[in-house]
Amino acid sequence: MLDPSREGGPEVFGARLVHNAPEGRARRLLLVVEEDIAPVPGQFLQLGVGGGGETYLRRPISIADWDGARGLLELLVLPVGKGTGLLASAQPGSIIDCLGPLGRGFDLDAAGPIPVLVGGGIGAAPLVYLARRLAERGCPPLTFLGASDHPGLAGEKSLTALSRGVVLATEDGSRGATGMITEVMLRNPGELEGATAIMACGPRGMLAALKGMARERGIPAYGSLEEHMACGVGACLGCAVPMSRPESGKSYLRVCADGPVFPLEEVILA
Amino acid sequence: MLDPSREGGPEVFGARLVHNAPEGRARRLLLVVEEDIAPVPGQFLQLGVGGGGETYLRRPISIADWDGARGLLELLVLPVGKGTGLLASAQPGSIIDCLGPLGRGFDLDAAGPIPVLVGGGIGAAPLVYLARRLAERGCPPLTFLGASDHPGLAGEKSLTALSRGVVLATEDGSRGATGMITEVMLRNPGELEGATAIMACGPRGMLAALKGMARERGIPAYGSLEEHMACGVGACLGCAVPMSRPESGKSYLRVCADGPVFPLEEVILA
Amino acid sequence: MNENLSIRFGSLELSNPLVAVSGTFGYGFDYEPVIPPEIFGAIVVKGTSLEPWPGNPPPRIVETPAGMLNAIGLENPGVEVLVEEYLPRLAARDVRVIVNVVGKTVEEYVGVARRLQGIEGVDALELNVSCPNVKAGGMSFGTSPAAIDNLVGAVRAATDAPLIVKLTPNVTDIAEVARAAEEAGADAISLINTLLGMAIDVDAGKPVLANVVGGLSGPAVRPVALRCVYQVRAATSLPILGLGGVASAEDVIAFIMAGASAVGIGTALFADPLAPHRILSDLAAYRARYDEWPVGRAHL
Amino acid sequence: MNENLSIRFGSLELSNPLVAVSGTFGYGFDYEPVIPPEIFGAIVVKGTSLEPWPGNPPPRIVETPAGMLNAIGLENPGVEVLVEEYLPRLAARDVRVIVNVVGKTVEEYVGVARRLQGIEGVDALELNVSCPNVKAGGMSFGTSPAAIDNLVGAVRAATDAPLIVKLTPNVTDIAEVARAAEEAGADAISLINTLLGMAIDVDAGKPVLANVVGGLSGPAVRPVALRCVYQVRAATSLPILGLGGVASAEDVIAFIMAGASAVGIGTALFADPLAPHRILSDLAAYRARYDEWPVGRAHL
Ligand SMILES: Cc1cc2nc3c(=O)[nH]c(=O)nc-3n(C[C@H](O)[C@H](O)[C@H](O)COP(=O)(O)OP(=O)(O)OC[C@H]3O[C@@H](n4cnc5c(N)ncnc54)[C@H](O)[C@@H]3O)c2cc1C
Ligand SMILES: Cc1cc2nc3c(=O)[nH]c(=O)nc-3n(C[C@H](O)[C@H](O)[C@H](O)COP(=O)(O)OP(=O)(O)OC[C@H]3O[C@@H](n4cnc5c(N)ncnc54)[C@H](O)[C@@H]3O)c2cc1C
Ligand SMILES: Cc1cc2nc3c(=O)[nH]c(=O)nc-3n(C[C@H](O)[C@H](O)[C@H](O)COP(=O)(O)O)c2cc1C
Ligand SMILES: Cc1cc2nc3c(=O)[nH]c(=O)nc-3n(C[C@H](O)[C@H](O)[C@H](O)COP(=O)(O)O)c2cc1C
Ligand code: FES
Ligand code: FES
Repeated sequence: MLDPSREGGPEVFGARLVHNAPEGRARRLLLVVEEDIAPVPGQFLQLGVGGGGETYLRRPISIADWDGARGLLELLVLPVGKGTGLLASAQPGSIIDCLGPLGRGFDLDAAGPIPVLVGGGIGAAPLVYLARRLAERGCPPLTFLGASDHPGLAGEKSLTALSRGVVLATEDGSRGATGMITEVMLRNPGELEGATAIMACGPRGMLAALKGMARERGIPAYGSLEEHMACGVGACLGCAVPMSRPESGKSYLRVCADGPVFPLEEVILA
Repeated sequence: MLDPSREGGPEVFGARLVHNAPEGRARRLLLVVEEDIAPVPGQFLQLGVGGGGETYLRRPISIADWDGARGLLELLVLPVGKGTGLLASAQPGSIIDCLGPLGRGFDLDAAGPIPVLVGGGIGAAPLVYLARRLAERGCPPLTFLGASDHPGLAGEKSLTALSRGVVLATEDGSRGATGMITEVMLRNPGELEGATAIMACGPRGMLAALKGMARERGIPAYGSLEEHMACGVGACLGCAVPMSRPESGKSYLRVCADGPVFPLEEVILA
Repeated sequence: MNENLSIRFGSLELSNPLVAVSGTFGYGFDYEPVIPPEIFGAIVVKGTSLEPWPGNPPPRIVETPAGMLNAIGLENPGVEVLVEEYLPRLAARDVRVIVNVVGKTVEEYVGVARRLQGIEGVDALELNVSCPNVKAGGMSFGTSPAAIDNLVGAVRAATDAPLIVKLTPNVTDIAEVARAAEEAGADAISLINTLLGMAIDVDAGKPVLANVVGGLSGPAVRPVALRCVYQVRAATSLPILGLGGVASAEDVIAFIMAGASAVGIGTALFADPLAPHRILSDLAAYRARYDEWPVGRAHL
Repeated sequence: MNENLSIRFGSLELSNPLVAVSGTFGYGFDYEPVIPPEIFGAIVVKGTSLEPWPGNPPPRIVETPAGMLNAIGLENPGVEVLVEEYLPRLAARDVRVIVNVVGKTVEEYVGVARRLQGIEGVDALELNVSCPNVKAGGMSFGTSPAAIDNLVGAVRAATDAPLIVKLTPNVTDIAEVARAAEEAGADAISLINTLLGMAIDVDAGKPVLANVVGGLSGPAVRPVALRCVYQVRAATSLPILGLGGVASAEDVIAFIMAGASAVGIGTALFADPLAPHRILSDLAAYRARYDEWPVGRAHL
């Protein structure tokens, strides 16, 4: 199995914002990158958001899409606080301070011929690039996208273009089926027929439900986790997630360096 | 004697930057103010410079000029550090967060018919508005302006227009007479003939020399002082200057509220 | 003023939890008309000694990341001027007044408390125990439980006013000091005073402050202040005036949840004189979330 | 590497004064290629205990104004893994390595020191005395001069390596603790460790950190760190590794002027991984101003 992280390690680079448009409640940012960062789907960047003392640490943001030929980076950013607020309101022309690509992404080899992608809310971000790479390999995914409401859905358009099929759900029914995306999946078990792997990003509750579904079907499930981060590179041990099977005094994995994508069986999602 | 501070006290207001151009090493900023702030010459503003935690406190900046009819405020800002650097690079259109006008300015009634203004470097800033108000009263000043070199001179053009005469000096001789402005004044004692008051702003050493000159001639001398400030309104006692004649346990005056303009005889300038 | 923001701080009913802290709001009038003193639940006036204190030579302040250092040296005109000049002006206004009391000996603290005994408009005394204890060789009163016990006991006997003891965070065990204050008869605890710090002017090759060291305040110290409030809440049953780096309504709620029933604001006034207005309007929205102020909720 | 930046830190000659501090730079490799360990005068590896420690449950970190809180809980794989896995990799690199040592009893500290005795590539030990002293009921070793004396004496007897004692600022009198370390045989003092703080999630109504309290670091604490270095420099004659909030070459010079002969950087690496590069290039310009490093100049 290939190590799903980038060879050569991360770099620090400035990316020039060229486009900033709404995508539901989130913002879709397009940036021009001079360096050939060659990310793996699921990897992320640590962005310096300025703001001086009030946003001292960097913010982890997934690589939503990457066009290596044109050096175009896409991010989907949901403004939930000071840092993402600053990012979401950045003006085209400004330079975004990036560290990355970081972490271990999705293992494309483990996806199999019929991969199923599941995104919850802004969690859809890394799935766009993942779907693109899977499609390039001739295995376009079946994609399930959920959110609380229509403006909470992200990446719908790109994922529709890149997937063999897309199922949408919102909790308030304002778009697609009504309910949580995992409920909708359970209501239509036939949809998962033949699936070779589940690859997901979204709230912990969603990932926990998928872990159960995958276990029942005996297929592997991978999820991208979130945790507060300081370094983003594995040095500070700040982003711990408990291991399902602790070994010789080691009880935690690092979301930034051992993940953010984990086989869900290896982590406790409580 | 009128209290040379504004009736009604300071306000918090946003001023819209409309023009930012070099003036030697300094920047000349023009701002549009909606409020009728009606400042007294020598008063200053406490400007919030953003920059988050790295420039937490406001920065004291003199009101260089004020056009009440058009609501136009002029500032002369020398970028010496983080805060003035941010101000000096502010883009037209941005809103500057102002608290003011603050402090006790120059007492116009004490200027007499032949006031002499002396400015050292960026210290010329408050003299522009002072000269304007004196000229309006029919007593245009005789103005002495000094700096280390030509790019260090500020306000020369405005002061030339508003004064009955201007004497320039630079330490390196790149503009006007060669030497410190107070040396030039001492070399030409006739120039001060008939002067009714000295009103000055600049380095402490310059003010100390002027204090001596004024004492010899028996005329009053007023100087605007600088000190690190937190509140700018008199509440924190951070901006102390030692009194020449301490009284009953009181040894310091507050630059922000008792000044920034003081009769030089009242303060120790060491 | 929104009635719904009222809160009980020991024996005092405050119109809202926000308090202007000592040394940052003068005697209440300097920020007018931008900040009228009435908008606060209470104001604490500058540290007041028996005789006038001149304070330290300048520079007295320096900016630091998300905060500042001050070494004012407790400049104040003495209790007599406070009583003659400032308290009457404050008595004419609708605002609760707490007097911050300083001294270099127990006798000086007691002298100030005596002079203020029965004076109209003094709602409480706040003992600032961060002053150097000259009799004990300069360590501050606030660093030793025994010195606290001695000082608070003596002042307690000299006044009927509610007695708040303001603790310094520059100690190994703040809970122990708070317990000593409680046992000696304090009615409330206020914390934190500033953290001891310094800054160096690298061009001059010497400390920036004439006094060499100074007190750190502002948002930078907020995590330390919250921790102190949390620890003292767990160690005593006294009401707490929590402060240190407060700059938003969210911060006020955080201090309340840590255990404060009144919350001070100081350095943030310098950065943003409109902060109190913003905080009070934001607080109303928070208040509506709870049946009662969530004092100490973070301990559950 | 600029030869002119070299400095003597006790018995160690460092290629430059900048040191990556414990817990922020892993075992030296995580930031590659952005920060190769060689650029530092020395690196201090993560706190190492006799047996593996699991660390605390998440959340372990939270951002604060100009800084952060951490409650990692000293997660580490134990000294055996350090010796087998990390030290050999580091020995292959041209970098000075200091091992930060932790323990809950004196015996545990001694055990780590013994295991490292004579191991190639260990240039010094740094005793982290902020760990809870389980035998003394949980207060940290670093808060009592007697406990320091006892601990340092025991470790001193177990190792030939230069012994640095890293002090906590959460004490009433840091000079007293530093003197105790000096008398017990320490070769150098390192300070500061983090300030005890906390943050509250007001929406959840509970502390953000699973561990409730955490250690404050970053620029916010710099004034406190400088003050501690200044005080300890005046109180002992030991060389000092100064740290806490360092983010620029100017900060490095400030710590040197306060009395440090090596200067650590930690949290600022997270905010700006290029900080070490910038600092080292700016430092060269500062260095040219002086005949020798201006260690302690601010005391003149
Ligand atoms: C690997 C990874 C990838 C991510 N990808 C995306 C993405 O593509 N788009 C997107 O909009 N968001 C993404 N997030 C979440 C995003 O990092 C947080 O929403 C953001 O850090 C919040 O910062 P703030 O300043 O806006 O909020 P605040 O609440 O003000 O942040 C305060 C502190 O908490 C941290 N924090 C708060 N929420 C989170 C969180 N969910 N995860 C990690 N740290 C948090 C912040 O980083 C900061 O240190 C990702 C998170 C991780 C860990
Ligand atoms: C009443 C008054 C009027 C002034 N008018 C002008 C003016 O019209 N134009 C102009 O360019 N400058 C003026 N100054 C000086 C200006 O305030 C300082 O240059 C500025 O504060 C420096 O901030 P900084 O962030 O750029 O520098 P830094 O050195 O990074 O500032 C660090 C801290 O020191 C303080 N500080 C540094 N230098 C001074 C100083 N000279 N006076 C007061 N505080 C200082 C800053 O306010 C800040 O708190 C005036 C000062 C005073 C007191
Ligand atoms: C300029 C200044 C002066 C102060 N003077 C006093 C004082 O006289 N008495 C006192 O108890 N505390 C004094 N303090 C400490 C504050 O009351 C408060 O404890 C500290 O600043 C922390 O709160 P903050 O971060 O909100 O400012 C002073 C603080 C500052 C900044
Ligand atoms: C995430 C993190 C982990 C740390 N781990 C340790 C440790 O294992 N041992 C130790 O002595 N100090 C540890 N520290 C404290 C730092 O070494 C340093 O003393 C402190 O962070 C102040 O420096 P800074 O402001 O430059 O980060 C840690 C700090 C952080 C932020
Ligand atoms: S954020 Fe530092 S180890 Fe993950
Ligand atoms: S700056 Fe606060 S009193 Fe002058």
